[in-house]
Amino acid sequence: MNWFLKGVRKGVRTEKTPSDVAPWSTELQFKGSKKESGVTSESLRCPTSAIGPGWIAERCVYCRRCYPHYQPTGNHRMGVVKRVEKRFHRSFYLYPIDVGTCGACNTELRLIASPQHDMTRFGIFFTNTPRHADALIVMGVMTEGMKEAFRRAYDAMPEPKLVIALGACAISGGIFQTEKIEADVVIPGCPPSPYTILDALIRAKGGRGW
Amino acid sequence: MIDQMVEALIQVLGTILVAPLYSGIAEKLKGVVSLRRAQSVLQPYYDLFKLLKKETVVPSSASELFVYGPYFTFGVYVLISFVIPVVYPRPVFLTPTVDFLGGALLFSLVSFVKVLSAMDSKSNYVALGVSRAASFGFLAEATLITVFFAVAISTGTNNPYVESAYASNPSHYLALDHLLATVSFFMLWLFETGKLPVESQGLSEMGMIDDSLTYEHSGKPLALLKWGGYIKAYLLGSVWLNVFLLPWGGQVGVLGAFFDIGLMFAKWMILIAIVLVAETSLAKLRLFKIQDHLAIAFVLSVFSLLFSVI
Amino acid sequence: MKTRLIGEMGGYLLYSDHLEEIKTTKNTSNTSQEGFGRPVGSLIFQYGPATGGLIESVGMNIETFGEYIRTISVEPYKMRRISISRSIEDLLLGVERVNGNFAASHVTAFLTALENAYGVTPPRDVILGRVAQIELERIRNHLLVTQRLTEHAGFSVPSAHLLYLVEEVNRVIGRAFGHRYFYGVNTLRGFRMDWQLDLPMLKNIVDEFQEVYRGILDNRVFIDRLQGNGLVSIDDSIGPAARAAGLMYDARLDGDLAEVYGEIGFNISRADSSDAFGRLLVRGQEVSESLRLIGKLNIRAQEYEEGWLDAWEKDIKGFTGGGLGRVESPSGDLAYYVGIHKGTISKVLLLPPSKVNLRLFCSSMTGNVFTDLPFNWESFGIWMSEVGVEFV
Amino acid sequence: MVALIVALLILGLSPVAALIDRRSGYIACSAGSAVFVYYGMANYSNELSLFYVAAGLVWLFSSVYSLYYDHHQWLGPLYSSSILGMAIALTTNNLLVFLAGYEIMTIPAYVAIGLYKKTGYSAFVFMGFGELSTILILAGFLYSYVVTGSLSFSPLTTITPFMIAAFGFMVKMGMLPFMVTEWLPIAHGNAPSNVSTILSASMTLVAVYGLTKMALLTPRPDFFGFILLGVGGFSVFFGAFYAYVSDHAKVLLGFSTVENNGAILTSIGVYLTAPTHTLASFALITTAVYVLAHSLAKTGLFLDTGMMENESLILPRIIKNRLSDVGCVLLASSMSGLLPTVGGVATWALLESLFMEAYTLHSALSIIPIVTGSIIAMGEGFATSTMLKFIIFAHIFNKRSSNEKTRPLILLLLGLLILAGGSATYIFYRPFLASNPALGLPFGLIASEFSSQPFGAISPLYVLILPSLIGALVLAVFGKPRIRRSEVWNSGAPMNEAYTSFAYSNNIRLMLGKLLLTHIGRDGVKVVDVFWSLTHTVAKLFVSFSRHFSRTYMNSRLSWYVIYMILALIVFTVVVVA
Repeated sequence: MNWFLKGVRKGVRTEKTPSDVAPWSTELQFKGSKKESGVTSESLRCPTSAIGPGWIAERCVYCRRCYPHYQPTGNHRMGVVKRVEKRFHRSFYLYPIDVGTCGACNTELRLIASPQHDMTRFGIFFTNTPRHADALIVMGVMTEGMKEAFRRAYDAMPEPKLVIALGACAISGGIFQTEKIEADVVIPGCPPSPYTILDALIRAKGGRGW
Repeated sequence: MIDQMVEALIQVLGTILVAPLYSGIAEKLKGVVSLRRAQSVLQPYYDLFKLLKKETVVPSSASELFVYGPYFTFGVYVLISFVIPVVYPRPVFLTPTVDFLGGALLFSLVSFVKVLSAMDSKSNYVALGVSRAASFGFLAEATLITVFFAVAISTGTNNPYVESAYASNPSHYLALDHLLATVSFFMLWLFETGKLPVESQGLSEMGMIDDSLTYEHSGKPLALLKWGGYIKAYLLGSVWLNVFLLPWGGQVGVLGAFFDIGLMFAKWMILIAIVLVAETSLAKLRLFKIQDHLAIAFVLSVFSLLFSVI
Repeated sequence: MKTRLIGEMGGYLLYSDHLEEIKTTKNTSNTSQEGFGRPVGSLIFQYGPATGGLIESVGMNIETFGEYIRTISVEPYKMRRISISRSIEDLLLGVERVNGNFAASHVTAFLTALENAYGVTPPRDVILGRVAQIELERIRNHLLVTQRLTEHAGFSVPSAHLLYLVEEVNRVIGRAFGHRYFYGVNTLRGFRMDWQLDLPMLKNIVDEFQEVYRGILDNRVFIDRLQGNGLVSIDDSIGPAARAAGLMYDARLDGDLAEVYGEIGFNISRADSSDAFGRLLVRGQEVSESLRLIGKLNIRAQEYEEGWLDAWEKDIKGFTGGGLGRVESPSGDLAYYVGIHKGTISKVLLLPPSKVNLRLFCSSMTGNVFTDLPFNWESFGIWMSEVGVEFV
Repeated sequence: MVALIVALLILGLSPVAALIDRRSGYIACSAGSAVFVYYGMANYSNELSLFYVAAGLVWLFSSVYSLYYDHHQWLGPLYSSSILGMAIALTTNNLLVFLAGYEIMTIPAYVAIGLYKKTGYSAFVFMGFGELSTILILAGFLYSYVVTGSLSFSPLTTITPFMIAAFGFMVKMGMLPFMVTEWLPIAHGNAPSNVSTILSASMTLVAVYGLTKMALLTPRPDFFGFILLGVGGFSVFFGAFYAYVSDHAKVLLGFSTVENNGAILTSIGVYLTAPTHTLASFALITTAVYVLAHSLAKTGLFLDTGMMENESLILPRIIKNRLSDVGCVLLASSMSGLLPTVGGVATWALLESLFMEAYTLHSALSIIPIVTGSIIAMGEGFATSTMLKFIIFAHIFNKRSSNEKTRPLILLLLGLLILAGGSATYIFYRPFLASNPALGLPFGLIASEFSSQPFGAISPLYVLILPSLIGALVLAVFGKPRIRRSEVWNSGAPMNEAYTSFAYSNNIRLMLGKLLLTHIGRDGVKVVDVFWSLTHTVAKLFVSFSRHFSRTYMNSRLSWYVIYMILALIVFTVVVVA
């Protein structure tokens, strides 16, 4: 009983709009002066050569070596949705699979369930079997040991299904420089903040984003 | 005859179509109490609707039992909704098909087929959950039977409708045997519908009991299993409300039948409130403590049987 | 302070005060008591690598004859390689990503090892900054562990509330250091801090946590799931597991930062039951202790002059040697050994706390039932990412 | 009457035929059984006729099955003479003839068991209890002779003969406290499958028949019935309970027989104690229906074990295919007392009658049927889990398909019979049929009554049709699923080892450790059956007692049995002539 009352007293802690996002998990932009505009990955010693012409979100691991030439803009909507699946608009079940993470992506992903973010209000849920899943969220660098499990998980899911690559490691191999994973939705960041994740997920199921 | 058919139609459709809503409301409220805006109350419908459109993945060595078992179990649930007073207070078309005990046997028929259908996948995770369900089955099935008989013996008939009417009399309602049976049935309901403190729909495979029965299913069969689950919760819950806790207020006649759907909604809000408190204040019992929970329920029901004759 | 064995790293055994080579190689497989042959009707139940119940990928081979766990062996499926042939800065990025949730601890241990090798000491502010990061990490980790425990118990309200607090801690960290996991915060030249640490906010978080924490300790059913679950043999344990058993094992007393901790007056938190419950008690106390320590540190955001690095930048080429660095991560002793040959890093040895905790977990599982497994697992705060990593 | 003579003649010839040629023996047996079934149906007078039908069907199916099963030269004659014995016992009205038949039925079983397993032990146990049963029955019969002065079954004025004989029959049925020696499981576990079938399905049936026949002759109501209630109830629980924790297919089924016989005994108890005649006759019909349900289902399941290369459920090697899968699922569902099968109707009726009795008594005495009913309810719970275990681990988990058709077909037939049989029970419940046209049931209701007023009602036929109908409707509405095959999801790893039947029931070993004295050691989980540990010593004494006999017996078993059989036959003929 007392927990029921406690819960009621605490009230709803879900936030109406995104707020308070950590700067170094958002989009970077060239802030230097004209004459510095020639900076390259080499000149800035970018470990993942994320500075090509402009800034390449998929590669960035936010080591800040390019600071102050490049600075965070605070825009967290960096996810790239290559395929929208409208059928999941109101019911979207995720099966996360960790193929070689440092653990940060895992916790950030779990945090979209936190009262502040509350994925469930958007009809997004986690599930513990690929059979019930609509999307496979793959995190980390593709390690030998997990290749098999990843293939099985994908095969176990019923159509229609999405593959979502979460974090620099999964997208571009990050600092480990390993193979990249083909995905329908790409969520950059190292790790991506819950806002970025939530925004991409919502857009993947045909929403306007977050 | 025609009237009964219409009333039956209202009762059955009122069961099939409305059942998911109550789960939706319960989940929503549970979410709100745990600091969240939480999903829409219509979420169960959204899920079912999506699953019905999805492909069905069948384990390589599974047979038709795996695919079509859920269709059959759904059919049995629908049949049960003809039989017991879950909306309309008077017998409707096909009600006499089985009596209260027959209903209990139909419930175990469902779980029998459900288990076989799930085990047909040959998944160890299903087996893990099934072995747990099986080991608690002896107490659960016994309680279901004895609880039904508790009312049967006090009324001298095994006809749930008569029992409902009987219990609506305050002197009978407040009798010790009735109260004991009421408590016992509620405890059983918590077990049968996988509510705390027995089970909780979490992500951990290690704690699965009921969830394991749907672990391997997908697409339409999964939708039917989930839907069946909502219906089961509704059937047992409504029996509890109409025969045990609140056996009052049912209106007769075709128009009355529509009113009854609204009445059931009101009654269910009370049940949901009770469950909400339980679900948000309790933690999950250790596995082997579950049998204590059931044993208490069983003993209560046996006592209520004894009190009803002595 | 008596010497204690911490664990094995590379070919060496690490003790609280020295490192010694292993003479006889004994197998340290993560298996609990070896079974006397397989009993009739038993099976190896494969749990993992891809589970919904655990945060990370991990495979468990559980020998059981139904519900009852006889032996259990854990295999890390994700084995990551971090190349040491790259520049120290790049290597530092790798070390950060050995375990995202303990990034500060890892980086600190690594840098300390490096600094010990070169015999340089960073400015006090830098050390204090690192301590602050580690303690923040500890708070977040202990909150997360508690949250996981309540989640497995289907304890919805506290679970949600704790998840809320974890997110809040992350935001506090993010605001102060610019990154929620201290990535890109620590460099060879100090650490970056964009903003003051929001201490009042942190205090509120910890107060709310204490409220929740007391609440769940009142719940008989929840406690029942932890008590007697996962009893460990105390002698060879570390971190919260050791302190739960009442031992004075803590790198904050005998590790590289012991001095600083001593000055700011660190009190060790202990309990008297070596089961999951004891471990929860220790974590509960440590959250408040960490907050107290952070309050005393009053670290400031500021620019650090690079002078203190000249020492090693002078003879960086041609330098040969090695150094050991050990700190108390949220889950126990964390140690790095860095070997340098002719100015380039030739060898990196890592002793992650999770490796030791994993062994403790396995040995404590025999006799448990399946449903208690997640509780025991979470109570150790094991992160597979740091177990399955090798420096090549 | 002609049919009966024909049947007995053919059955009488079959052993001889079997001696010459195995197959012809079984064919004769089948033919005889068929005629016997016909006889039972043709002159269906009262519930006892139902026993004929049930027994006949058991023999028919197992004999036909044996044509494709038995490979032991010596088995045929024993098997068929045992059946002959049963036929005699069932059809005679003379006490001595009954006994002679009873012996002729039992002795060959000793031989079969003795020969099948090289250990004399199970044969001894079986024989010991078999003879104990005979002696008690004999005593009961003698007393009845003293009372009535006639050697034929005739109405009694006192319960005593019934009481004595009842214990004799209960031994045969393996009831508590005799079930505790596990003779029935041991014996049945160690016989060839077709013999197990007639042992478990129809020999116990003969015992039940004798019990019922005696009950019909004794004045009722009588308090002795309450003892039967109690014994029956506990037998149901412990039978199901031990069945659930057994992993040997036949032992499991043996215990399940204990459970079913317990239920049957209970309903006889209800018949004896029922305060109203309506209830009594309801209970009597229930007894017969239960017998039918048990005999058919148990036959099928035991025949199923005949297709196992190894009788342990932990690693069953079963030759099976779709037909036997379907058949056995149906049989198992009946065994677990699920509607709309015969077993379902029987279970429903038994529980109804128990609680009706509690209601009608409406006194402190009601406690007995209530407690019994509750215990049986628990037993039914175990029974369901047990049957699931059998089906899952004999048919679903370990798939090894084969293209054998005949034997699976037999199982399928049995399965369908037991399914349709549920609706056929209307015939037996003739006095209790009801209808409710207004609510769409113009016919097909079985209403349980304790007096004029109905208590409850079911309609197996509707339960048979409606769910499938609605299911089909659901299929029509939602359509067939789009199916794609994929390997089972085992959290990303290949499945190397499948869950075992031992593990399936291990929770109970851990949960009810006090009842099972569960001990977990380095080499696995051990459980001690409490009753067994109590009476183990007794059994051992019995063995040592018959050891000296065993020496000679071991050397030349057959001769001894043959002599014994000839003696019994002489007695039989003498009686018939006299």
